[in-house]
Amino acid sequence: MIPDNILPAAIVFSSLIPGLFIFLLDEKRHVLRTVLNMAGALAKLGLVGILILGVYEGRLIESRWTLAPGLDLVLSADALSVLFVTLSTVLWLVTTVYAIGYLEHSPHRSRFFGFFSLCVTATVGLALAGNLLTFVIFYEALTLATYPLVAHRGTPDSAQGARVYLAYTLGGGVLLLTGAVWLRSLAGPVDFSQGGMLSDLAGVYDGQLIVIFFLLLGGLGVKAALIPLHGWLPQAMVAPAPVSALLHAVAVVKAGAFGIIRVVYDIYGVVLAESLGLLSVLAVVTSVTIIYGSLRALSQDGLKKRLAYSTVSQVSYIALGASIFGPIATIGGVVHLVHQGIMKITLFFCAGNYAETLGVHKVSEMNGVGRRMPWTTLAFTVGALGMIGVPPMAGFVSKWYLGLGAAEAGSDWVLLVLVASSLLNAAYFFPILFRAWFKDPPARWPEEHISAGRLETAGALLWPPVVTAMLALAAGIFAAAPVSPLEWAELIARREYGL
Amino acid sequence: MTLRHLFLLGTLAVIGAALAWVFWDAVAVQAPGRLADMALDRVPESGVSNPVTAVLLNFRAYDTLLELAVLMAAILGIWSTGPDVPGFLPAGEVLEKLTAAIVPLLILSAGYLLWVGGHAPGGAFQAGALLGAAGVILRLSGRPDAGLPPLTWLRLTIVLGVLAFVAAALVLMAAGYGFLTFPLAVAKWVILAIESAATLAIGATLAAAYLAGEPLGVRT
Amino acid sequence: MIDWLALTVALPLLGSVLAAAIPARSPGIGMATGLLTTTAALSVGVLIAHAGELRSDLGGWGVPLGIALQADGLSGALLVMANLVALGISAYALGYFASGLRRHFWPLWLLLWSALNALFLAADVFNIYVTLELLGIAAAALGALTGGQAAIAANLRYLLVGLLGSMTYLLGVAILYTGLGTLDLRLAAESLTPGPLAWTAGALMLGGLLLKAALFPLHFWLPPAHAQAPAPVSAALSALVVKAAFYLVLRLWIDLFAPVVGPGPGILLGALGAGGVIWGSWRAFRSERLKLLAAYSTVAQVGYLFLFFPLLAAAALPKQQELLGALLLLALTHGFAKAGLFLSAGLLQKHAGHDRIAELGPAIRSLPAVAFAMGLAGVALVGLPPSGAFIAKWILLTESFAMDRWWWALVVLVGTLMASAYVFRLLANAFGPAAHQGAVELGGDVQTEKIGRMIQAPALLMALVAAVLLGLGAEPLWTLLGSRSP
Amino acid sequence: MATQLLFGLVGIILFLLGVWSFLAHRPLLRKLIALNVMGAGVFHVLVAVAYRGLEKTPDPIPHALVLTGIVVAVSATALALTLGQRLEHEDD
Repeated sequence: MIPDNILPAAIVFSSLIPGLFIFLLDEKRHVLRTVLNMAGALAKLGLVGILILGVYEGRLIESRWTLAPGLDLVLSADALSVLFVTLSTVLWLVTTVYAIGYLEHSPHRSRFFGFFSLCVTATVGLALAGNLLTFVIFYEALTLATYPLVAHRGTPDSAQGARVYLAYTLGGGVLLLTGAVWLRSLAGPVDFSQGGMLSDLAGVYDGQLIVIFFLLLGGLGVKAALIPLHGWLPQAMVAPAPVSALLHAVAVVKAGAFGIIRVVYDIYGVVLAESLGLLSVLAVVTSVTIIYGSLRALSQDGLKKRLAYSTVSQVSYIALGASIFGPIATIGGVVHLVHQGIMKITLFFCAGNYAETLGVHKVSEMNGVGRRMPWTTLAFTVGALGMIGVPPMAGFVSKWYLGLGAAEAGSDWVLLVLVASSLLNAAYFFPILFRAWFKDPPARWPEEHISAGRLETAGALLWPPVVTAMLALAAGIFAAAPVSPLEWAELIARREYGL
Repeated sequence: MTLRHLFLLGTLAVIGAALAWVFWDAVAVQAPGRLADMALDRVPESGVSNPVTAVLLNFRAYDTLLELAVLMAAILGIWSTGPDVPGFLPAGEVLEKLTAAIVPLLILSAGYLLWVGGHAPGGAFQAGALLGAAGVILRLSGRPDAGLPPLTWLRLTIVLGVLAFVAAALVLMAAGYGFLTFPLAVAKWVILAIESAATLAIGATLAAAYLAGEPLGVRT
Repeated sequence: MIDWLALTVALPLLGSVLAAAIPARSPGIGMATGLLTTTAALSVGVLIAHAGELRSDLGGWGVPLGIALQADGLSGALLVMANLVALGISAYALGYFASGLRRHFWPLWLLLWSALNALFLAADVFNIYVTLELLGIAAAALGALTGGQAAIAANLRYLLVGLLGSMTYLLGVAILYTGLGTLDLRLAAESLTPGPLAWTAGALMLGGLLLKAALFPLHFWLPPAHAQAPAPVSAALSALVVKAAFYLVLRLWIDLFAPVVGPGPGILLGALGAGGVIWGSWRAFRSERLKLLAAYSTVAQVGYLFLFFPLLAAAALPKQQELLGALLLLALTHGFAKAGLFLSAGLLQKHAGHDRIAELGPAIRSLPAVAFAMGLAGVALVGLPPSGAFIAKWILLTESFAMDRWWWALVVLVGTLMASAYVFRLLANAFGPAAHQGAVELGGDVQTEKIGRMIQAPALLMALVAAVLLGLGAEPLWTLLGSRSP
Repeated sequence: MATQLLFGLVGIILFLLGVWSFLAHRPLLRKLIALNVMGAGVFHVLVAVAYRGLEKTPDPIPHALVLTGIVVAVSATALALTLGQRLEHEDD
């Protein structure tokens, strides 16, 4: 049994150490690299299991390391971090399998999988971050770890995409850093604590607190792709499919959304945030983002680009949940952190499969893919319906709670936003499903890499989306089950509101 | 005389005035005791009776050690830039005779200055300067090697000063004294040894520096 | 009794003598000396950590008559850093220089090393002058080692500017002795009172040193000299020589002048530092050549160090200690990072036959270890986590907000963005079409060299120390500073 | 006293003349000479400080400093001259 003051650190190291070894591996050491990847992923899964138990029992689980006088690196587990850690760990496992199937024949594999592991290390680190300093450290580390993945292909447009990505994220990083040090100069060490930790500054420094909030929001909004800071996301599409999957479902955008939740609930405290009038601003920004993203998605023919804009819109549900005062909406936002992750990663896996198997990159090329690749398309359908919010899919649960919360908080216009966005989701997903299932396939596909055998495509590519699709279904159908994401979300909401 | 020059002149004038005032204030008004009396009182403990030599080779021997290192750095740097430049034509008879007379004299007086440095003005640097001058004269009068030994030996000569200094310091440290601490019993002789080594090194270095390059002995 | 302080100076001197006398054996002698010297420096560090400040009266005369060496937490930490970096540079130099240059490199290099140690331990204002000259002459000679016209011109200018600096400094020393009657730093600090003497002596001594520390706008000599020198020398110049000059400024500032000249000069130094951050980063961003980029980034990094001065002057004691620790951490990080960057640059230059950033892609991609070293060094230069520079900047930013001097923070943030611009402009080259073996891609005409593993190790190690070790393990620095003389 | 001040002032003036000519002239050789003039100025000041009237022996410390300074200056000048000589002469 691992002592509680080691466990969080161990969870971080479980992907860091394999990553470092992978860097040293020769390109050809395929087996060893796979073993390292999987070992790391499974070890992390096991450790997270222990962590969940501990947190459920309400034990204090924390690793602390002093960087400088008064500056501590703190990794600690509360209900919220456990939710995010579990999500990233599970999805990392799946994505690793997928990536192995997807990339094993392209160059620079050691570099890719090395940074891949660093990327999840950073994500888990900021999920477990116990104070703002730690969060900032891992937030920047995430930028550094993902940049090589976006640039990986080395083509001119991937170089361009990576440059844009870096410009946005480093810029945001500076904003976040500014807000963080400013806040520290006012409040001392900023430890995340449920219900917030600034209550005693309220009334004294209100003005500064508001400015700081927007600095932090600016920094986090970049990764969360809030309007107008979303510009990098569609550009980053040039990355290989597993990377896009990870960026969109787990790592980058989620880091932003998760950070916003942290700031609202565990730094400012929802009450203070409300009284400073910050929540309403956030609500407006997120609503605009939701609508804008969906509208842009409508007009995209590139499948990954359409999914990218749908991410812009979907991730904002999370922040929207945080921006509405009241536990119900909180539940909706927090649970969407998980649901959007599972559904979106499914969609990207499928998009990758179409591209890898048939060379299909555009929506207009998708006629009849359902017949050629039924399983993949089935998974895609599940993800799409979930995004639209069709009952009993996971997405429906999130939107239901968001809507309920909005109604309870008396901000009815949010309901309109939800309805509108759902209609838009339907408008840009149904045509795809229709083409895929009901139109006739073309005589020959753009470029068919993998011919149909016993399976419609390589196994390593097929299983991950199927698995995540089933997870998405389960999350919706068994929402009421004891350890479902919804249950955790409710636990979190109870603790945040001290109910 | 551009505007820039005028501006420069003005600034320098102001600085000069300030400096002059501060100097006057420090010398005439403050007039602190400074180290003279303390130094003069303790000259007898230094092993030599010439105060300046006592300061150079004992009180502040560390400065002198590093100063010899500076000389060494300079000549090594000069050598690293390439081979020496070709010398001058052989001298005419008169100059030849003159050289033959002066160089021995210079060497002799160098030796004298070295010895006298212990109790009267003089010492390693003055002596070394004379040796260097002898080298320069030889070079001017057509000796391409300025009377210096072949490179292998020359290398040994130019490092001699630092070597003697450091060796003495380390040996005495090993013997239980502090670094650069010369026990009175042996101080006189240690200092004389160091000074002799330094004289040779300085002389050789100055002469070699005049060759403006490494004397590899390759002549066309 | 063993005088470790003196040994750190004497050993390299002795090694230099031997290397100069026996040129054929110079690499072996050099490496052995390097190891011994580093050991001595490390023991100095350990002794300070345990026994607090060290001081030794050379010749046993005691100040003011004699000369003393002293080491406290500040100088001790820098001494250890300098020796570790110098050791890495030596290991690199073993494989770098062709036999022709070796016999010239080692004795001068050891003299430079000795001068560095002597400066970090110096406690006597005139002795500092002598040591500075030793440093300057050895540095200029090493910088001109390649013998190219540009290199000689740049280093001749460097030598002359250095002399201007030390002459100015020396006049300051003369004035100080005239007024105070002592050359020992501590005694001078005790008897120095506010007034014209303090101002003039301070202006002359600090002014001279600032020229050597390349504080904007006195940096003009640095980029050509550092960019033209052979890679190991550039690394030493940028990482150590400039640092030594900066350390002297800091030492004289906190021990001697800050207490008696008021806040004005501190603010001036900070403002010039800000100028250096902006201008240096900008020029680095515009540089076509890798080594020039690295040299200009040194100008910027020196600027960062001076940003601390106004805050140091304004802060009360506990805060002051915290800031001083951050300043020290930044200096150490930059020492390792810049050395790593220049050594990597040297390898790329050897491999590609040039250092034009735009065309370095293939070379970088065929040397992944070097690419990594540059990446890590870059992270440390920008000040991204987990580098030591990040922690240092975090503290600097927090304090400047806490003291309502947010404009200094603004400079740091802008500088950070500019730094990431020039660093990632370089690193972007690491991604591109897969690298086949060097020469093939590089085209026939340029001469390329095979780069062994051993020579890549020092660059990578130093970059790692800067980007990770100093970030996560810096806390002991403050305990070390706790043993600083008041 | 007067002697001392006179020497000190001469030293300061020499130093400033050196600075002037270092900054005002481009040729490296002239800059080098300027530096040596500055050095001479500083040494003057030090010698002046050492003076304690004709009846008392002068302060040996500044004398020693001057000797050291001279040797250092000579070394630097020698290296600078050699480097200058290795340059093609278009720049001075």
